[in-house]
Amino acid sequence: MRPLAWYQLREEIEEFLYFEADLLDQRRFKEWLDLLAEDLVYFMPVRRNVRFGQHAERENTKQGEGISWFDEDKWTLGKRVEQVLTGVHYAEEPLSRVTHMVSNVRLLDVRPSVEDAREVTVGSRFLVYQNRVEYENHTFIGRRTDELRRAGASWQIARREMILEQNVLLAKNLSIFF
Amino acid sequence: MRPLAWYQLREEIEEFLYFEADLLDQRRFKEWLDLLAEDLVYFMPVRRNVRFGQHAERENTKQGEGISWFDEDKWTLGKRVEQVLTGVHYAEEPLSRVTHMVSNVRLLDVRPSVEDAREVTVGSRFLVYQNRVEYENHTFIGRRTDELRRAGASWQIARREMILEQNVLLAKNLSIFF
Amino acid sequence: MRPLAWYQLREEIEEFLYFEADLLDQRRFKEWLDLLAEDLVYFMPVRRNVRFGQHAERENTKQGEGISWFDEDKWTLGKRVEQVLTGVHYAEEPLSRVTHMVSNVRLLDVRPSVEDAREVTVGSRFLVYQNRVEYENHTFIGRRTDELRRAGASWQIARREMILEQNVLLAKNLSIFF
Amino acid sequence: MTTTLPIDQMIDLKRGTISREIFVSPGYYREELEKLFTRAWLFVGHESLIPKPGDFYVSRMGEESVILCRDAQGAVHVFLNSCRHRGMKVCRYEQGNTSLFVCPYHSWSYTTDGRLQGVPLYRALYEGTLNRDEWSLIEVPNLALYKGTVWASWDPAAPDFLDYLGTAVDHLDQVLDCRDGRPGGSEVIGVHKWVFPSNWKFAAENFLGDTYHNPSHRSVDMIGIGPSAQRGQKGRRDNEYNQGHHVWVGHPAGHGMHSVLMPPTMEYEPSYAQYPIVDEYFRHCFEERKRRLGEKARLLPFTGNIFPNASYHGRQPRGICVWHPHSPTETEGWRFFMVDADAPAEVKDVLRRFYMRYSGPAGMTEQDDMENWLYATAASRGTIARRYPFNYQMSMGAYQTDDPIPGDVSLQITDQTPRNYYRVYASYLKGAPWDELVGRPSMRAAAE
Amino acid sequence: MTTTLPIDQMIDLKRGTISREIFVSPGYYREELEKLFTRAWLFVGHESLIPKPGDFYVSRMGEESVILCRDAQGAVHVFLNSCRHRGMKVCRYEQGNTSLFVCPYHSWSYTTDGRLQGVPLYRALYEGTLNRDEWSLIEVPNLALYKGTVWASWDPAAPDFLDYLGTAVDHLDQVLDCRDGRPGGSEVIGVHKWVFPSNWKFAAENFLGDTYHNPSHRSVDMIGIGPSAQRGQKGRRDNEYNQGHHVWVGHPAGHGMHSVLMPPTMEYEPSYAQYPIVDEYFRHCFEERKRRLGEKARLLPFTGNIFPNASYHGRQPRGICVWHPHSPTETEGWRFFMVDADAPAEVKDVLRRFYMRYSGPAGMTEQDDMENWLYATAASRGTIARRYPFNYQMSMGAYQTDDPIPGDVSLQITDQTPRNYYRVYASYLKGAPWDELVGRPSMRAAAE
Amino acid sequence: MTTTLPIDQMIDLKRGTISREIFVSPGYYREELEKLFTRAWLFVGHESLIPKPGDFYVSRMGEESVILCRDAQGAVHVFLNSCRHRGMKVCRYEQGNTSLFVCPYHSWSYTTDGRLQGVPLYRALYEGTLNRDEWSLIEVPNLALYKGTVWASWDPAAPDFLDYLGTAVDHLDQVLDCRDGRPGGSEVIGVHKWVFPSNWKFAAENFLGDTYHNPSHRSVDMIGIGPSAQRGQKGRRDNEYNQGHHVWVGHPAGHGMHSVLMPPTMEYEPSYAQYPIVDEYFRHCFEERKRRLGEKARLLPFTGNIFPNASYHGRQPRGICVWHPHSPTETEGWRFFMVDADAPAEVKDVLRRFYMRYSGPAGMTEQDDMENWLYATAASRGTIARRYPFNYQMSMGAYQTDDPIPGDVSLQITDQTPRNYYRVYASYLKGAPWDELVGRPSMRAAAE
Ligand code: FES
Ligand code: FES
Ligand code: FES
Ligand SMILES: [Fe+3]
Ligand SMILES: [Fe+3]
Ligand SMILES: [Fe+3]
Repeated sequence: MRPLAWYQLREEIEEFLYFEADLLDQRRFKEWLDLLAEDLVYFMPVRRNVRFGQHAERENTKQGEGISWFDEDKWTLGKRVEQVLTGVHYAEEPLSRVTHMVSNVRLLDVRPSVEDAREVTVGSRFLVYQNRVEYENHTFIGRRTDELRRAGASWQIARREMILEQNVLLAKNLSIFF
Repeated sequence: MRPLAWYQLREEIEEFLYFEADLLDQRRFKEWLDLLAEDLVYFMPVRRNVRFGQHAERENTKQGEGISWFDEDKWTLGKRVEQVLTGVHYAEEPLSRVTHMVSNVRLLDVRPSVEDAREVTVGSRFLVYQNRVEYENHTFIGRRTDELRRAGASWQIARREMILEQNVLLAKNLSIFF
Repeated sequence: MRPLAWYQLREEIEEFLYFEADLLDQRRFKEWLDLLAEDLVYFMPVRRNVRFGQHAERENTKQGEGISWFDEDKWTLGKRVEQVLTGVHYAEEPLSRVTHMVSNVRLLDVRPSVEDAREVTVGSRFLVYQNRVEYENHTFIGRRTDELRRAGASWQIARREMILEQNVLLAKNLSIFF
Repeated sequence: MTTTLPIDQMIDLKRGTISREIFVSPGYYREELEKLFTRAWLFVGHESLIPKPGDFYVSRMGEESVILCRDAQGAVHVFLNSCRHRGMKVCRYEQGNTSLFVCPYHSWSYTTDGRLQGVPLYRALYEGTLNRDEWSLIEVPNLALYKGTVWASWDPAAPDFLDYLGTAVDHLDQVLDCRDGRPGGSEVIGVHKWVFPSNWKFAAENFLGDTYHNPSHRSVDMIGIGPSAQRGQKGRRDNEYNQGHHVWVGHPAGHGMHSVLMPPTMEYEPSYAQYPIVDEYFRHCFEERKRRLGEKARLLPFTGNIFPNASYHGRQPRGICVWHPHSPTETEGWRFFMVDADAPAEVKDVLRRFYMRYSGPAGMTEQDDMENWLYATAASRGTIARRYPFNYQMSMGAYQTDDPIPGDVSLQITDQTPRNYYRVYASYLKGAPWDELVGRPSMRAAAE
Repeated sequence: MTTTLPIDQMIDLKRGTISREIFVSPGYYREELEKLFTRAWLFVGHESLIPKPGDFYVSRMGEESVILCRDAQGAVHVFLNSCRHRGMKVCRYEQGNTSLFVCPYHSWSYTTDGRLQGVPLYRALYEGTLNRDEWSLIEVPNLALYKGTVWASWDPAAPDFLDYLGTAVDHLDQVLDCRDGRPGGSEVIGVHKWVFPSNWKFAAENFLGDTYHNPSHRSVDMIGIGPSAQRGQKGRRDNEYNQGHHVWVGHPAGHGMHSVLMPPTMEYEPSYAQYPIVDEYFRHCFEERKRRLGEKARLLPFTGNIFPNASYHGRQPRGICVWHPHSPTETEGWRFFMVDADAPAEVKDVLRRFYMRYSGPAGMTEQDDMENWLYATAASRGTIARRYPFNYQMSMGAYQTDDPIPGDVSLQITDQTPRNYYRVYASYLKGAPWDELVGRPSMRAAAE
Repeated sequence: MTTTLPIDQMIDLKRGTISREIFVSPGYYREELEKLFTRAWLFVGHESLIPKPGDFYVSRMGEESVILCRDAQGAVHVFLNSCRHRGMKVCRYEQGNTSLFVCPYHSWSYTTDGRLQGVPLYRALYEGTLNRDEWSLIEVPNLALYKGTVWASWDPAAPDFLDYLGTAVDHLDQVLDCRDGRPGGSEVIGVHKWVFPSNWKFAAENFLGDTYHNPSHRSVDMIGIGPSAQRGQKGRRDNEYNQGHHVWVGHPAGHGMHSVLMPPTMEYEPSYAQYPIVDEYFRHCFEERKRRLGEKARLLPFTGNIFPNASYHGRQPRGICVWHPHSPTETEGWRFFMVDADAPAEVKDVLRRFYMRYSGPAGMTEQDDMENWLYATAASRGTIARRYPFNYQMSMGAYQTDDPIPGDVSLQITDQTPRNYYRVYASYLKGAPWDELVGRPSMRAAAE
């Protein structure tokens, strides 16, 4: 069994991720931006169907190279928020109805120590349900690995990697945040 | 980081919600009713597609006014349970197979204090999977806000608001509990 | 409220289940096998549509009798892993993309005591998302009851019962682990 | 499954059988879309949804989205919700107020009376070719406002709505008029929209007077969910009809309903037992209505269906439900819940709560209807099943015409209303002239 | 994709090619539903599923739900699972026991022998019009019980089931009879139902004797999953057939199978290495069977398909699988797992465990079949793909008729069984008379 | 919804209207698959995806999966991805390197040049019947490699790709050539694949020069997302075209594009404001290109569409997008993102980041396109909607032929490119000869 502090930290981190989900689902996008570190890396690779044994090397596109679904910085995400707020971003007008379910929240690494946790690597699963207008209905499911950084009483997201379990994207748009 | 008591309370509440889900999925409906306060409000609004900027005001129908999906009291829910138990409520005969997944359990408010928590406001996400007969297959996904009230060693649900992320309901019935 | 030790134990167990999910989704199948007790029972019943009142008796097939979806031991699961690793198990070649979401983790029983927990019965919910090649897309949702056994610093799965909420299986294969 | 034999071979009114084909075949479904929904008067909405100039409410006609809106001058219009340029849906909001419908695609904009106003770069790119007047939003040629309700038909040759309603109007009035007998005065307090895998006609028939399916509601009848249930009363509703004679009435144009004819001596039947104020209110309305309508007050509405797909509940609950076709085996239901606009708040509150537990996908009563419609549709799709017609032999011939009230009146539960409905249905699929569709007696004889 | 050219242009038995159209085209699919599944004998179930009077088991025939039930007198019936009134599915339970099938919609009720018994308010509403006898549940005109299995055909003119089976019966017997040679005696210990996106004929063909697809099971063959695998044996099963000659046999009515002809001198082949008791049991059965059947004992079953969609596994595993069509590209598989009813508990336990890891969507062997059927179907849908027929040229002409056993017998892996199958398939789509369908030799010559 | 009236009744080029039917009807969709996608030259991929012998990349043509591969000798091939035996998809990997395509079903294997090599048990089972040479993988009869891009046509009679491109080649070159004017030299740095519920032609038209839909991108224009946005510049991209004249050009074979003709005096327009090194690089390329191409350097590409479904973005962003039909109302988009293979790493990095935020389902600009295509398709499906054609009257007649550059050139935003596109489209659906399809002037007159 782990020390109590570990579990307290996990609870704290989990609550942070739930809080983040609330901001997104309540469309408090600007507040959400405040949770992102200035040097944020926001990455969702494209997945490929490869032969057995080649997965580690070739299944996912790599951050910093070529074309992924998202390989962005905070500025770009800020623009995405700005765009929604124009009220004429038609792909989100009327706004989508979105629920973020976050589960399997696991501390993968804590630095420098549990007692003095300044940076943590967190694994989680996401199910993002998007429903819009009348019949548009999409469920995006996958895995996240976040790098969180202590920021005063709260935390900031320094890196987010989202593994969406699809090859051909089975949706017309990725107009929401993960 | 929050005081340990907060996390313990959250764990206690979370366990209560999981327990509730077990009662429902195991079809122990009468025991489930015992978890509902006499003055229960059970509310699921109808969602509407509105222009940017009008959401706070007009997106959701309001509790206590007009027509929602559910705006009920304990008596009505008791009737719904009674109906299932007649064995001739055909919409649930044969009974649906249902799984309630509850996630993102967050304490939004604790009254009067964490040490002496008598009432808590809890946020969560739900995924309710309903499968019946051979091919009927529905997944209802959304957000819940519950008002829980300390009742001896356990808790009671005094208010439940369920935000289903749909406009036109993409299912033939809402014959199950959320 | 339960003793702190209970919650710590629950956190420990939950983390174990999340860890297991990571092994599966990262396709570390051999490491996953190490989590299974030698006398493992891995059981997924077939569900049937029966008249009201007959569910306890006749809804689910029984472990140890007749035909279920899975009623297996560790040897068979070992074979399933072996098969995937041949690289010519076409139903998993190319490999499926899989996410295991685990939620509603509840300690149902702890033996002999919370302080000295050697065996625990754990309830949970699963959503297993499988996406393969281009358009194959399946979401398996249901309930699990696991018997876990303390094994040194970690745990072993001694029994897993998976209740998939379907009658006619709405998928071509069950080629993944639950 | 796409055979479309002559419709007459599907509907045998002499024998009282109707083929399953018309409930499952894509072929007949297409015919319905092209020959029926493009001609018949369809329910579009209610004026209380668009009280002010510029107000709009997006509705449907058949499979298509339409905009119900009140223009700047206060006139009501119904437009196809599709841009004349390249078809984009010009309004994707459900309801609101606007001065222009601006298309998101290339920004053509239309005024609330449908005129194409804004065409970016018109002078440079279209002058001399594009005649703006020819490219207004597509508007229904026929629109009718009746006691708050809005109806439309795509057929320029359609008769006036009141001619179309014919003698069904007396029954519809009981739904639309105030409970105390004043004409009109209703308001819509909410709308339910949902999709279910069933042919749309199962739903329409249900309201046409299929009182025979009562046993399917045994579960609610056993436990009691009505406005007096907390005082121990069983059943789905109060016994307002106790003293009356039930009548099932079919009308020449295909409308059909189940109403109740109360005796001249009728007395108010205590209702809403657990809400004295509401009981008192309805007692007052009852007496007031008797005074105001006299003989006419004897007619109370139960359920009915205005051809083809506008169904109503008359009292407990009260509202109009439209069954929009999605496919031969899928339907989108829209229920508009109604109360008297000037009813006291407590009355409205008691009613809305009852409506919600009774009606629609979350309604304890109608959930069981949906279940039956689903599996009746599913079990009728098969090759063998389609060889065996449905049975409509109930109360064959057991009706008199225009006695005691207008229409073909049956004093017992009957399939006469659906038989009449499908007689007219067949005429639409045969592209019959309006004389026949609104059922001039001569025509009816011929068709029977 | 809805072209339906004459079926003869799709199937070229001389050249050994068959068009992809019949595996993907909605047009041919519809023809199958209307001309094939309405005539051929179809597997419905097993008597062990309905041992007692009033027992029922809901099964399927083609796309439709049917009720297999044993009436109060103990007679077995198969009914279409749809109410005669307005089509509702009268039984939505999978299995059970009842004295009446009460329709949830309007409560018409039917006895277990199909008679319409209860009609609410009959006297008041139907007397004189509704002839109850004409509105019984729709029953199959032809039903056959054979060694526990239940078969039915919708065609009143269909020949007796045994004539239909013809010389295929000797092979089917080896599946249905006890392992020790006693006739019949099997029981169903469980059923798997699942849907997969493939044309149903890929599945049927697989059992028709497509031994050639062995390499697709390389993964299980490499690791060994048979009853002796824990003793290090590789492959999918024990080597029961080691001493025999494999034969692939096609029958006039379209049935085809892969069986094994053991030498007169045949000896028991040790099996179930890790279960001495089971090994001993099967050794006993083997000897007993030899004694009892003598020469006939030489025939051992591998896999087969009774035309059109009832496939079997004969020994390891043992069961019957029906391929119910959902659409040209979707199929619902139902596998009935079988054992000798009186086998010892330990034997049954070892078998059921082997069956589960071998068969169906969770079976290590058949998962790879499903994968191939799916992508063979998908890759055959395209416009270009449909211009190139499949190849059925394997072992052209390499068979002799009625030697050494009845039927067209090939001593090597062959496409003769599918060629024969599609010859008959074409006759159904041409609406041929039964003489041709059950393949009187003359007829066959003609057709070839 | 499956009517297929003569295509000429759908397309009225004189009046400038086109029926909605061709955007929603299953009938016309089928015609497209059978008469258009089986003849026209289609974009298959890029050589940079398969640099080495044995490299393959699985692509699509129309609805079908094809394998683009480089054989052991280094020659490029395109094969239908379906086994000749029973149709199984022979390659289910997206990309890789192999010496053989081994079918998972029965293990037939094909070499990288398509020959059927391995047939298990050939001698025993097929010798004398199966002629291996006749059962190679189905290969496209026409393949063209042009500056790294790979194109194919299923019609043996198709003209050479360059004849097919005709005068569109000058524009395409600007996409495929190095930024500094050297011919070719591009590489694909990634591919996006996604499905969206819209008719494929909405997407093709968008690139054909539908500059008129600019207002739909107001949100990105307001906030600025271009390569200089962090320096406060608004809009979607840099102003490279400031000094030029925009031209919209239609070509005889149906290709159409929006390009820009820069003045002889053109100067480099500062770009990539926030990336000095990139700005410097492009300044260098600009000057170098001017030097190298001279007069020809004046043509800069904006967007275009090579008939029928290969669209491109020429500079910011730069890539080729193929619109694969799934159904009348569903399309699969594949975008190949391109850069100069020898561009500096920092340049490539800035470009890829811009591409990602601009393009595809995650692109801020194109999300709004997708939204419009979806609802334009949806709102055009209805019975009434299909009675009202789309408007293509913009800039009727406002173009000159082969002046100042080849093709029908319009100096203002125009529907002439789509009008021209649908003229050719109609010819395909009428099964016209290639002379007409590639638009010999005479033919065009006739068709207009
Ligand atoms: S589609 Fe509406 S303006 Fe072009
Ligand atoms: S449908 Fe069965 S009783 Fe009416
Ligand atoms: S389908 Fe490819 S080898 Fe048989
Ligand atoms: Fe009802
Ligand atoms: Fe197999
Ligand atoms: Fe655009």
